[in-house]
Amino acid sequence: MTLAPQASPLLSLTDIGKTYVEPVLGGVALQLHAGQVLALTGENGAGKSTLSKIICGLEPATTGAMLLDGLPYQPASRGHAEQLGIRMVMQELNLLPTLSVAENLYLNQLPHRFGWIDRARLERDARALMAQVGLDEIDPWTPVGQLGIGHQQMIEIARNLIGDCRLLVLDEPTAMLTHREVELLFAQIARLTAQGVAIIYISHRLEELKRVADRIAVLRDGELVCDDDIAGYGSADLVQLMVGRAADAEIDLSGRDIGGPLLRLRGLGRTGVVQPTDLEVKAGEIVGIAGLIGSGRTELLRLIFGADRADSGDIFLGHGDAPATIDSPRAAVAAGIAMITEDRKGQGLLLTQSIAVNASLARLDGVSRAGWLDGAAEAEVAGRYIDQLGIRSRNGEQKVAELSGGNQQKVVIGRWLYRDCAVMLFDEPTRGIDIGAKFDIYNVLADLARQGKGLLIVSSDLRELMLICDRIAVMSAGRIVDTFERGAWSQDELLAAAFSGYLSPNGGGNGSTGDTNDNQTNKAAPLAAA
Amino acid sequence: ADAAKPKVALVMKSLANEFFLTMENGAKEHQKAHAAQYDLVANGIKDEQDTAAQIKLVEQMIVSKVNALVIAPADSKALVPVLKKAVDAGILVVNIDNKLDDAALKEKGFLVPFVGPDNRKGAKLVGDFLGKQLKKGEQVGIIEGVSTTFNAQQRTLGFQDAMTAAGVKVVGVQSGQWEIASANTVASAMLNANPNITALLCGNDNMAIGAISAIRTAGKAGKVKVIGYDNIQAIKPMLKDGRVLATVDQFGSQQAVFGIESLLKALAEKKTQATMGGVIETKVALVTKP
Amino acid sequence: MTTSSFQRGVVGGVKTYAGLTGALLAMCVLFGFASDHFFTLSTLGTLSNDIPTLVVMAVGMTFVLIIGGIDLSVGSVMALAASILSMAVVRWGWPVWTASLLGVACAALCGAATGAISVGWRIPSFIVSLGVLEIARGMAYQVTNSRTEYIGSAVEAISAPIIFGLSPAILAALAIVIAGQLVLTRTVIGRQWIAIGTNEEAVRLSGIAPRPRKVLVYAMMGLLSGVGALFQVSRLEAADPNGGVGMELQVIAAVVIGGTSLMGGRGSVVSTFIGVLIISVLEAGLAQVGVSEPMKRIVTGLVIVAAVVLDTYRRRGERA
Amino acid sequence: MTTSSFQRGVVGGVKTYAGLTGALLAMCVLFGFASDHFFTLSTLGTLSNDIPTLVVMAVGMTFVLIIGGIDLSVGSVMALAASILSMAVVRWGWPVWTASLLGVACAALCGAATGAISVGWRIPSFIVSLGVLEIARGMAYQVTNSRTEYIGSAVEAISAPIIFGLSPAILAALAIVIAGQLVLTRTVIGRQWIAIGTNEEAVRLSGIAPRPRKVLVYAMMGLLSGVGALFQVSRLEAADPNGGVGMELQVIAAVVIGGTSLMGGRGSVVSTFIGVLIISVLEAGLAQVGVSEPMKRIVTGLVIVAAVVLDTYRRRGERA
Ligand SMILES: Nc1ncnc2c1ncn2[C@@H]1O[C@H](COP(=O)(O)OP(=O)(O)OP(=O)(O)O)[C@@H](O)[C@H]1O
Ligand SMILES: Nc1ncnc2c1ncn2[C@@H]1O[C@H](COP(=O)(O)OP(=O)(O)OP(=O)(O)O)[C@@H](O)[C@H]1O
Ligand SMILES: O[C@@H]1[C@H](O)[C@H](O)CO[C@H]1O
Ligand SMILES: [Mg+2]
Ligand SMILES: [Mg+2]
Repeated sequence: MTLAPQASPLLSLTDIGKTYVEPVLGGVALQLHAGQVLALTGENGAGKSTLSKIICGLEPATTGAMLLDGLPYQPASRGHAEQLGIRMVMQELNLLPTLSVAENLYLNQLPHRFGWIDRARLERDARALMAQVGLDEIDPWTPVGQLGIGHQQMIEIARNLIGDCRLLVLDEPTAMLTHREVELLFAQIARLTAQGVAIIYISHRLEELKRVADRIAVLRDGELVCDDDIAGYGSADLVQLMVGRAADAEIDLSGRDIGGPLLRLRGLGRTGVVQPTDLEVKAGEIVGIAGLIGSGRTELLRLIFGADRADSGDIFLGHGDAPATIDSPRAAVAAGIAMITEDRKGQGLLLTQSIAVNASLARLDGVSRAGWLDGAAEAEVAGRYIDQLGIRSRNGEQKVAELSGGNQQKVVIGRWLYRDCAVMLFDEPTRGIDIGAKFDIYNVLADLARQGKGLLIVSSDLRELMLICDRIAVMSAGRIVDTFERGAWSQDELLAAAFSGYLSPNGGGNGSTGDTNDNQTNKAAPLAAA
Repeated sequence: ADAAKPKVALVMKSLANEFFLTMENGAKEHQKAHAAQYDLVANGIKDEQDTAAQIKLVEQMIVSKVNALVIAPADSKALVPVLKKAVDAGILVVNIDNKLDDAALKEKGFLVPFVGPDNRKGAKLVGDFLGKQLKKGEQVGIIEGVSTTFNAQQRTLGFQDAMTAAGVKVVGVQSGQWEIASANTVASAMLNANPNITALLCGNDNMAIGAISAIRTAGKAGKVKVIGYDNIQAIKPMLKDGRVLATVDQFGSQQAVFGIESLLKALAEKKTQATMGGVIETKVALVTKP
Repeated sequence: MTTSSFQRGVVGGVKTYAGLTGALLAMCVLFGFASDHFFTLSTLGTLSNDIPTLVVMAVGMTFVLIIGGIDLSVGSVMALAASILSMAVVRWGWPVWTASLLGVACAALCGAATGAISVGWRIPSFIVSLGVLEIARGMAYQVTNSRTEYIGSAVEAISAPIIFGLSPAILAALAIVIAGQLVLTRTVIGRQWIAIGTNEEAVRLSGIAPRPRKVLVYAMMGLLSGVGALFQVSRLEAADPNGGVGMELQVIAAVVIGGTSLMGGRGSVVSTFIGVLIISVLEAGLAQVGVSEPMKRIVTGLVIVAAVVLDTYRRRGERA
Repeated sequence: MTTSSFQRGVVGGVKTYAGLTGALLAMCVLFGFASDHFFTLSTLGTLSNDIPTLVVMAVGMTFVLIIGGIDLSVGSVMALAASILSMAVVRWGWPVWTASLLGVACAALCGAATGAISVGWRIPSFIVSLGVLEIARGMAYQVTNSRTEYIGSAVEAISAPIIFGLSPAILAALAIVIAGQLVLTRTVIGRQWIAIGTNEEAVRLSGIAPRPRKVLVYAMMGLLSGVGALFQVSRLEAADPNGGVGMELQVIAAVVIGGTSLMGGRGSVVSTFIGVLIISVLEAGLAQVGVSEPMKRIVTGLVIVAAVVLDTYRRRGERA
């Protein structure tokens, strides 16, 4: 794409700063032209989301000024910004689970005649929009809460593609998306820029940035350290800019003894969601699960963890021949199984509580004596994981709601590192985590394996799985369709397997019919055959 | 305030009930007319049943160092201990409207004079008047006040006495909670369940109003007679057009005044609680015309 | 496609109401056995005369609960509106219809005040409406001088049967139920209310201002309490400043029995109506059977819990 | 680290309570001017004799609200416990202490039942406890045959001053406040309750079973209602089956005035205690001044709202 430097900028920022308790953003100056894609990256907590929120009217800036089309721009609310054509896909989901997909998409502009909702038009518009982003197989009247979180992310994106848009901010839109959706999103971005829409694209997947963006901006500790043409920047350069030093991009997977089996699944399944599945995780092993959105990866982990009831099959722990009864998360944890959920906001964190409270939640007896909490021990635990995982925060007393998305994710991981279980199930463990910290976490995972734990990792980022796993099982339409050993896989083969369930005539049990699940609210309800 | 002037406290039940309001007004007028002789603090609770709140009121009066106390107790027994405290604090106490329980007074070892009407007698009075207009074997229903109160119980007994005497059958006693709307619901149901009912005997006038509208809804206007108790303002038009046959006036405004006067007298004569004397029965009167 | 999803809606509807209607029918059958006179036209007439006030107030409460609020002041506000109305008629000699307008307007104002204070200062509506409960009750006493005010036949017409034994009051109440259900399910503002109750922050973030929309709901609640007062006054031909004491719990119970969530975001006006019927039939039936006061209370409690348990099973079944 | 965070805690504490304490003091000063006898030891003594029941029940309710529940049955359960206790003493001639145990145990059972039904069937605690409200009240009538049961001086001792004019009841109530605050802030179970109120699903997925822990809170609420009943009986020297009607709202008001969130996850027992004081001082002061009933209601309503508004401002200020 060619730039038009002589044209006046669409949006220009001067000296934008923001202070909460401490300054988090300072002296940011930026210019953005119509039709341009600006990639914005930086470490967790560098201030990317804060900057986006200021631009989109969600937070007022403490200092500085903005110009839109050369005129002073001071959005009072998100509604105000949207009227001026400035929109944003936020990092966290903000959907209404009980409302339908169509209603969520058009929430702030429901088509109506004299206040009466025009349902036919709503459905028509929703279908058209959903087709654009590859959600055509979903019924627009499905309550959003019944969809997997990946689909929800796509809906969150789609609702911001509606209407007049001049500047679109995408805050980590792909953290939960698999290959297929990412491609669809990129197609939409191309369509928009062709129409002259400017885009700010925030992501920690550096390889994506180069594909979509014209320019690159890097924030470090709230300051802009780079604002340049993206050509000529490699991943290593970006990392260097982000952290101020060359980060180590090495993972040391050595020194592990693969031991006996820790976890074995025999025909574990749940009608309509996960077909009977066999799987084994040995001590010291890192097993990945790949698959498309809605392929049942999350649901499989939930079955193992007892968060949902399986209606077929058994789980064996260790060498035992007797199946373990895991009918609740409590039983799972007691049996030495941990699960890091993909939905940190809904199912992981106590947002209004401190880091210390969140970190110790799964193992309160470690920070208490005879039922009495030991404040010092709690503080020590919080401090330990703040250091180990690099959680950017004032101290362990800071509320989790005040942390950046990536740092919140680290808190959830910290909780389970502290719980110290033999088998650990990770669902999208590096969701929203910056590239530097990702490698830290990979090394933590390797460490865990070295200690003889068995890890089962679901990720939508294939490269990540290929980097750290010994074995990758690929799920498609609720079934493990293939398993690849390290060295015997290629990205293309993995992708082909992920799609396979949806292509074969008798393959799919779910995903296409909009099965009524109820991921958020109805964990224990038994499911009849779909 | 004049140090020599005694302070009299009047503690009543629900001031949202016209009956007690009349009582309060009577007392206030009396005080105005005798402003040189005493000061008055009047208090009531929010509903008829909040015994605990009434006890707190008495305690506050003890704290406020009143010289004498007139009480219409929300509960005949539960108020006794706190009244004993008042007496021990040197306050003279007189009981009106609802009589304190003799056994409880005896257990606590003190006396409280009662100034008030005999509710059973009043109910019998109006019941007899109705009885004369009913034939033997006819069916009637009783709508009772809050069932746990002494005067509600007494009035029901009085009604029953009168009906037995008239040879009339009481087919149901249900509580209308002293209120229009509850009485309305209960009366409607009674009329549906016992289509032969020819009269409803209500423990107070509010409930009579509720009963009358139930009768109208049931399409029985004019066919079912109603009696009430209290002679409140709102009942007058109904007495006039005959929808209410009769009610009882228990002279609420006078009850408090009698209580106050007997206290002033005792204070003047420097009597003690023990030497104050027993029951002074106040009158009840049948009212058949507004 | 629209048809099919519409059909789904209808079938869903029947299913939705099956649990509650079942409970209601079961109760009727029981009372039918226990009392000879239960299945009579006059029981029906009495019932239809009894419920309009509760119905309209429960409709209002459904919306309040849906947006995640609560309004404890409704009983007092009703009493206040009734008091003002009757004062205007009796003391100032106003015609009934202007007096009614005044009463309803005052009630709407009370509701709006509850809403504005709670929304404006972000104070739980529970506590604000508890305050308004006290204030409105005090004002009702003040206005009537704590006396029951007799109005007489001037207002009678609203509760007098006009067609098939039904009064204008019950017909109006039914119309309000239908209108309420349509507003809730078919209009933009209805959707927005549900959305606000589900996740207010998300609504705000999508550029819709939740606060005026919330205040509107409380104002509507007040208005409907005023309408309820009008029905009540016309039924009793009198205004009792003590009327409606404790009514808030009865109203909320009806709504919650109808399946509306106290946590907001979910509810149905039609179910609320069934909830009102359950409560009213129970009350009428128990009084007809003439059980003792203690037993009345015990049975009422058991039925409330049982109805909701039954409904829960129905919902579980549906999901499976 | 511990010291500093403890100091932070203390300073935070003073700040936390500043808004409410301010409201309380302001009220005291006003009443001091309006009544000659307000600032006397006997006012204090009377107050301390008045509040134990409300205090212990409000402590229980604080926990119920923190886990995101509500219990409307507390007033009835208290009446039931009081009735049973007095029956045991008067009719069956039991010694006071075993009778008390029986009463408290029955109350705890009622609470546990509310909890078990609501948690087990996932029915809103609002509706379950409303049912239990009716049932317990009916049972209280049944047990006492709807008559107030006079016990006499056998139970008096619990409310008689023993030291500095304070009775065992108020001392016990204060001990329960302190214990409650410690349990809430310093123990594992307290932490888990707060967590459950904040995000129950997150707690479940952390391997902690929320449901038994929730039932425990309701059982505790019942138990404390039983203790409240004991205090009440000893003060009245009688058990009134009508006692505690409408008390649920008073208890919840005290807790919410104290800043505990109705949405769960946030609360403080000490603040609840201040909330109780605000309500009780208001009641006592108004009685001493002897204002008219309508004005009493209006003032009470205004103070409830004002106290919470004030507290909100304080909290805003703290944030900014
Ligand atoms: N409400 C708040 N109060 C206090 N601090 C806050 C608040 N919101 C954000 N912060 C702080 O501001 C800093 C910047 O956060 P921001 O969310 O902008 O980071 P980010 O660059 O988007 O990070 P990530 O990649 O993890 O999403 C963080 O240190 C965060 O803790
Ligand atoms: N309880 C349930 N009942 C019915 N269907 C369900 C249930 N839970 C999940 N599903 C459906 O099963 C499919 C698998 O969902 P799951 O969340 O496991 O997928 P995933 O591969 O992890 O994808 P995502 O990225 O969306 O999390 C989805 O179509 C989802 O809608
Ligand atoms: O005597 C009075 C009245 O009759 C009233 O209606 C209710 O309370 C009683 O105590
Ligand atoms: Mg961010
Ligand atoms: Mg998933």
